[in-house]
Amino acid sequence: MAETISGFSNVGRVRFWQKGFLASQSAYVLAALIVLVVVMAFASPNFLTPGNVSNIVRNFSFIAIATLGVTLVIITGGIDLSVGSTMALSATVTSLVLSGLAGAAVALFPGGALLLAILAGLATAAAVGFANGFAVAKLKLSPFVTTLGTLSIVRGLAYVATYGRGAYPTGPDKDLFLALTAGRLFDLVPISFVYLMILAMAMYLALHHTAWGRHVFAIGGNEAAGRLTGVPVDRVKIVVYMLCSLAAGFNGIIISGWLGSAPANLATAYELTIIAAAVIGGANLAGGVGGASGAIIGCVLIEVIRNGLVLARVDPYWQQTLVGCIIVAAVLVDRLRSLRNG
Amino acid sequence: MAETISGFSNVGRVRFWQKGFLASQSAYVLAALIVLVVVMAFASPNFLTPGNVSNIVRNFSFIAIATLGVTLVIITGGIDLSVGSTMALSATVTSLVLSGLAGAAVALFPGGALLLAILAGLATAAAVGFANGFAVAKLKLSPFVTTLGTLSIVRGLAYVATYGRGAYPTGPDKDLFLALTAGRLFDLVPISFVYLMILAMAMYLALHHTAWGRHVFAIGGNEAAGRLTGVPVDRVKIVVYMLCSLAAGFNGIIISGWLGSAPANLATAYELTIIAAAVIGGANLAGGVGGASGAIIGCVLIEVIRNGLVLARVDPYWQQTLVGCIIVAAVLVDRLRSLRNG
Amino acid sequence: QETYRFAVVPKAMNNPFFDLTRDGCMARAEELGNVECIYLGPVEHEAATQAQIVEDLITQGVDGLAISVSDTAAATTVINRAVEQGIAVITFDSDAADSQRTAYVGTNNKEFGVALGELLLEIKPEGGTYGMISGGAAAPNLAERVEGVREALAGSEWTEVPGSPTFSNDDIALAVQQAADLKTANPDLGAIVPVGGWPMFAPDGWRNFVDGFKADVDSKALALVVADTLPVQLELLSEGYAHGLVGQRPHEMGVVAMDTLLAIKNGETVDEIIYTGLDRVTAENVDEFLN
Amino acid sequence: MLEFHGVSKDFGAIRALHDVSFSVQPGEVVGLMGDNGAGKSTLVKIVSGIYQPTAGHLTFEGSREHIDSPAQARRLGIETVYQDLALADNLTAAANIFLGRELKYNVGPFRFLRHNAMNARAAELFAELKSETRADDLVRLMSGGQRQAVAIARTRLADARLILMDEPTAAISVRQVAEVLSLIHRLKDAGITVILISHRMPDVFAVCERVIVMRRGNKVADKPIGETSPEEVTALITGAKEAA
Amino acid sequence: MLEFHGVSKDFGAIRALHDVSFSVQPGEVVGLMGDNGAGKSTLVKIVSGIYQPTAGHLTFEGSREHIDSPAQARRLGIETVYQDLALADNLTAAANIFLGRELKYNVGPFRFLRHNAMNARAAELFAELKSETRADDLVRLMSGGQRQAVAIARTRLADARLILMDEPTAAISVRQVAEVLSLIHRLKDAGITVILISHRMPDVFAVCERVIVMRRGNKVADKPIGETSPEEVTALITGAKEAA
Ligand SMILES: Nc1ncnc2c1ncn2[C@@H]1O[C@H](COP(=O)(O)OP(=O)(O)OP(=O)(O)O)[C@@H](O)[C@H]1O
Ligand SMILES: Nc1ncnc2c1ncn2[C@@H]1O[C@H](COP(=O)(O)OP(=O)(O)OP(=O)(O)O)[C@@H](O)[C@H]1O
Ligand SMILES: [Mg+2]
Ligand SMILES: [Mg+2]
Repeated sequence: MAETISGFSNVGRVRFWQKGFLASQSAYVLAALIVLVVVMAFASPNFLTPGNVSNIVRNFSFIAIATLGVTLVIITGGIDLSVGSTMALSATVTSLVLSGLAGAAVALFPGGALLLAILAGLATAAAVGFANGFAVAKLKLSPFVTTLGTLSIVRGLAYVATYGRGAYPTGPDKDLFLALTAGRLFDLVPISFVYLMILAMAMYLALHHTAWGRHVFAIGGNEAAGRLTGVPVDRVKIVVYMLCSLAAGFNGIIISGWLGSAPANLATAYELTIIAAAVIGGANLAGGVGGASGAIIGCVLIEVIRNGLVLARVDPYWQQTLVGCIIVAAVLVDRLRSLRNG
Repeated sequence: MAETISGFSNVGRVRFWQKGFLASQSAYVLAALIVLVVVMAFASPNFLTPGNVSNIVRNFSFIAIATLGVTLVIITGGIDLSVGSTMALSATVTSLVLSGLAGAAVALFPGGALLLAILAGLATAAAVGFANGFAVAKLKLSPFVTTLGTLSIVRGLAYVATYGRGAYPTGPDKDLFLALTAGRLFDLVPISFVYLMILAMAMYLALHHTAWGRHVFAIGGNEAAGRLTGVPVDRVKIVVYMLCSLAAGFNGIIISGWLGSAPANLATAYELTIIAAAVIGGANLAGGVGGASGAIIGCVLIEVIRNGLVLARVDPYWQQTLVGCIIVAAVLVDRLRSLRNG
Repeated sequence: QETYRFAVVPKAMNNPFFDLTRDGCMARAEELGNVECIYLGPVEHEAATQAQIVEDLITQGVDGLAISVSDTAAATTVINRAVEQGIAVITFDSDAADSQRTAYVGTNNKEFGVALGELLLEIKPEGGTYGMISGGAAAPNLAERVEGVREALAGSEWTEVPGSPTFSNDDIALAVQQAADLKTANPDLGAIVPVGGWPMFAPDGWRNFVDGFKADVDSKALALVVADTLPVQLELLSEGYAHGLVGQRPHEMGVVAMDTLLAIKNGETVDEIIYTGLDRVTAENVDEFLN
Repeated sequence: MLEFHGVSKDFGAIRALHDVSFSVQPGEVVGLMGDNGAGKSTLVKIVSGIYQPTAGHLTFEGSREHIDSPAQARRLGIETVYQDLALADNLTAAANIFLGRELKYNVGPFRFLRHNAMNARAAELFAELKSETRADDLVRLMSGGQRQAVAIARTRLADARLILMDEPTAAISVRQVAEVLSLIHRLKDAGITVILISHRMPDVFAVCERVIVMRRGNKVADKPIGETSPEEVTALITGAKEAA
Repeated sequence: MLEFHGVSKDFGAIRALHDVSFSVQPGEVVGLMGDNGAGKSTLVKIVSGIYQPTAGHLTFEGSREHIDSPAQARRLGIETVYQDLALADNLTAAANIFLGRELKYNVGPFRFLRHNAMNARAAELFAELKSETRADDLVRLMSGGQRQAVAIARTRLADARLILMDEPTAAISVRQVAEVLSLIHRLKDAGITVILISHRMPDVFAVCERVIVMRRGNKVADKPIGETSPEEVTALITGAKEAA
């Protein structure tokens, strides 16, 4: 073996496809996604129109931000089923506060009411995340049951807060709110996509270039080892659950801005789609594996399937069946990787 | 230490509360359940009336059989999200076949059409389970994504089969069907409860007194070790997923018999409740832990909460919130165990 | 003659009620010949998914949309967007009055509720306590029905029990269980008024429940007044398992929706509000409806 | 009875085994030594069917075998004590020992476990190994040495023709080490072939007839024990001496 | 500097430690021996804050301490090499070594990892231990001995006053054993106290000044190395001799 490195005679050079992104599940799912896009483009002439592409981009940004958060939780070996409910509650609180401040004179500067409203929505989300994180990290409850409990609790609170009716944003800051959530940058790029990119970048940096990110991975790989070697396990976990809820809450606020409404049943049952997106993108529910790019690829894949089937005018009763098949097929592609890398 | 056993001077006698059922999560959740029943009995005088008790028994039997199946899957370290859909598809197939055979003369003996219909329903369930098991065991796909896929596929098929309408069991065997699903033994015990008890007993025996059960636990504890020591891992897993689907299918057929209808949206989103029941009853999603008695206790707890809140005439908007709180509280009780057993 | 593609977007495809609308719309499209009916909506009741599907349909370039609104404010946003694209938009079954939709085809839900209340008063004027069963807590049309029932019964001898309405989330098994729970929680309950047909969509579950109090039901000590008039329900009524039904006409909604959209496309003016009317069914007239 | 013919194994860029050939005679006890990461466990895992060689092949009892699963290896009569022990933590010691070969009795068409018989037999095996291990304790709660005793006890039940032991004495205490060595002697007397991997020079020299030394994936020596010395083997392991 | 006062630890019916008292002086190297399951690892875990004693207490540097978490133990300057190694399998060797004490640089308010510096330092540590372990390999893919090298390398970074080593040489090869023993000598010279658990009699006699022998949870001997012999210690471990 001529090409050895670092003085180990039994170690060759790593081929480019054996390392980094190209060796990850995300890369293989990305390949599957590209195939799917090509197929869809042939199946429906409307698929690659600018209007539709921008719809797709906006739609996946809606769940992708929450998926980033859930991916963090999954990397620590946990799960968060309460994201859908948190989206609804944050959106509700934001709308209620925005409407409530419409008459009041608290808004010291233009947009002040909006700022307060969004902060209130995010604070609610943070509180939910703290509760989840505290129960999982300190009380050592099972994340599945805990967050299933909060799923129910938080959804209930969204109903209670509006007496089942939901809320909708009103007031002088409403236009600003719509611009910040449903607007487009340079009249082209949906602003939610811009947020997504910024957050994904931040997540990438945090996971791979900070000690905190190391700790997140270490907890997922071997929580006991993390604890023994001085990783502040409980603190990291609580922060992770809070970030997850914040992402969900932020996502909920954006959706409600786009809808112009925060119905109490917003995002019902989204948790399974979001977790599926994370897992399709390479996060491993056993912990220790996952990343921002994978989360986004997973979301794009799911949205392309949904949108493509509608555009291809597949019988709606068959659509659900096909969505399931394609999801399984997408992860099946990842088996290729294991076969190749032995 | 006077009381040592088996020649080890550093081993005392195990206290009765430190072993077997009393040291398990199930026992502590059972204690929580009893407390809850007492509270509910005070909160509503109608709670312990024979009519209500028999309602509760029937209602939890509806999900408990599926929970037994899911518990098996969870013990192997897997998860099955497709149970709700499988319940619907099995029920639909049974109803369709029963109605389809109403005119035909295939029924060689009284009840023959019913037998065929139920077999068709169960065969459908078994096929779903086989698909899940094959994907998980042989293709090594993640159980979460696989069964999320089948959740969607199977539900889609239930819609396709009836064009969204659902099916109604009809035909000469309908009365027999009703008696076998919604009837009461000695006019008192709901027959679904009898099935549940028989199946739970069989599951207990299989898990704790057969080699197969050992293998199920071993796979959950350390799949690689099982494989290395000659456990037929793939076969056991496929059988487990098939049993889970069969249990769900059987459960679906019973529900549809009781309802007199097999709507295509039957049991939508039941999967989370069922998994929660299994986890509350002590099954561990990481694998290797769980049992029949726990599964039943979990189901009873969830049904008692639901029923109790309605009887206590709690504001329906708050009910959902309270259900979540009580679920979390119930698992919190289990922490007591860890504290006591060090 | 031009051909048109009209889409009917239900609140949820898993609700048998909308199957009838679909059948009506398909049948009418066939009769008309130059119209195609596309039936597509979210599988479960959820506002954002519905909005996304409407957007997809806009992209697909449909000529007309009939939407059963899942959330008023949310739908208003997308409806206005569709109208801007030059698509003819109407609502059916559930309305978004502030949007730029051209017309609403369907039931007046408030009236629907009032009709349920009035039917109960008719069947059992002496009053008592009653409990309602609703579907999703977020559905505005159901909330209107609940209000309607309360309005009709206000000032009468009827009082609502606490814990009413229960929300079944369109789960028919749960709806029957809730009927039983209501009766158990309030042993002297005088009436159960589901504002949708859910518990009776489980015919044997409902029979099973009623059989426990058959004497009370026969003597009208427990009155059963239920919304919707699907065939199963009519059968149950004729067997004595309910006292009165108030039904909407989902099939007609589908038919009228197609006609209205076609009229708009042809440049005709249409009424803004088109009520498809209500059917009141009791033991006396059930046979007409059964045929 | 076992022959390696030019076997190589690559893991991505890492060449864990490089063109390894050797043969083992029936009833022989062969020691396999080498530095950490030399490829010893990889070699064991190829024989026991966990890994497939990237190149080369092996023959077992004269016929060329494709051992593609641990189950297949067991069918051929190959039993392994793995370095990472391969125990199901949530089961008792007895359950682990009998995993895959449980004792049963028949009740009509059903076959139920003989719990007591298995516990008793397991306790016997531990007594034989002089190990302080209780048969009905969960493996999860056991000390490192007790776990290793469980893994070793497994091999006593097998009806094997070749036993591979990957560092069986790493975690166990002085007195059980002697028992394991005497166990190997007894296996040899019964005509069973044993391949012993160990970092403990005295152990290897006490029981083995031949020693194979690996270095960075290559076989660097294969000598009868009488013709070598601990010093030479150490030099071969560290690379101070290139080959012998 | 470390004193045990009548410490007992029960796990349900199992009495893993029974009324154990001893003290360790600063800069001393103490060997802890005993049969499998004797309670050695339990003792270590009490010092490093994983378990709380059921009875008794301990003092560290003269003051009575309640060590209720591993983090607390680290704050006191207690560093441990655990028998089960405590490594995060999904991280590289370098990441594991620096876990909880990563090297960083500042960019404005943010602190980013110095990947290269950590890899380089880790490679240095492995070279020092003469271990064939690559700093940027995932621990999951490593051989048993390489994993142990990672666990040992961790201690080199700590600024500890007491180092507990639970069978640090179990899986490593001959030449690294010598390195670990010389590492212990160097630690001692630097005034650091070491408690070494091992089943290898020669190692204990080579580096320890005193040996404590445990049997079934009891301390049965505590002797300067010069006043005892391997034979006596073996007899104490097996129970052939009751106490000394
Ligand atoms: N699954 C795997 N993927 C990648 N590399 C691996 C894998 N298994 C082992 N290796 C590498 O192969 C080499 C040989 O490992 P092996 O476990 O055979 O060593 P060993 O001789 O048993 O060492 P030890 O004495 O420490 O047990 C090591 O460098 C290891 O990192
Ligand atoms: N968490 C636990 N729960 C129950 N029993 C335990 C637990 N941890 C250890 N034990 C038991 O306590 C006893 C002492 O275990 P310990 O790990 O301290 O032994 P050890 O002296 O380190 O043995 P070895 O030399 O094999 O490592 C053993 O019988 C073991 O089974
Ligand atoms: Mg090895
Ligand atoms: Mg130990």
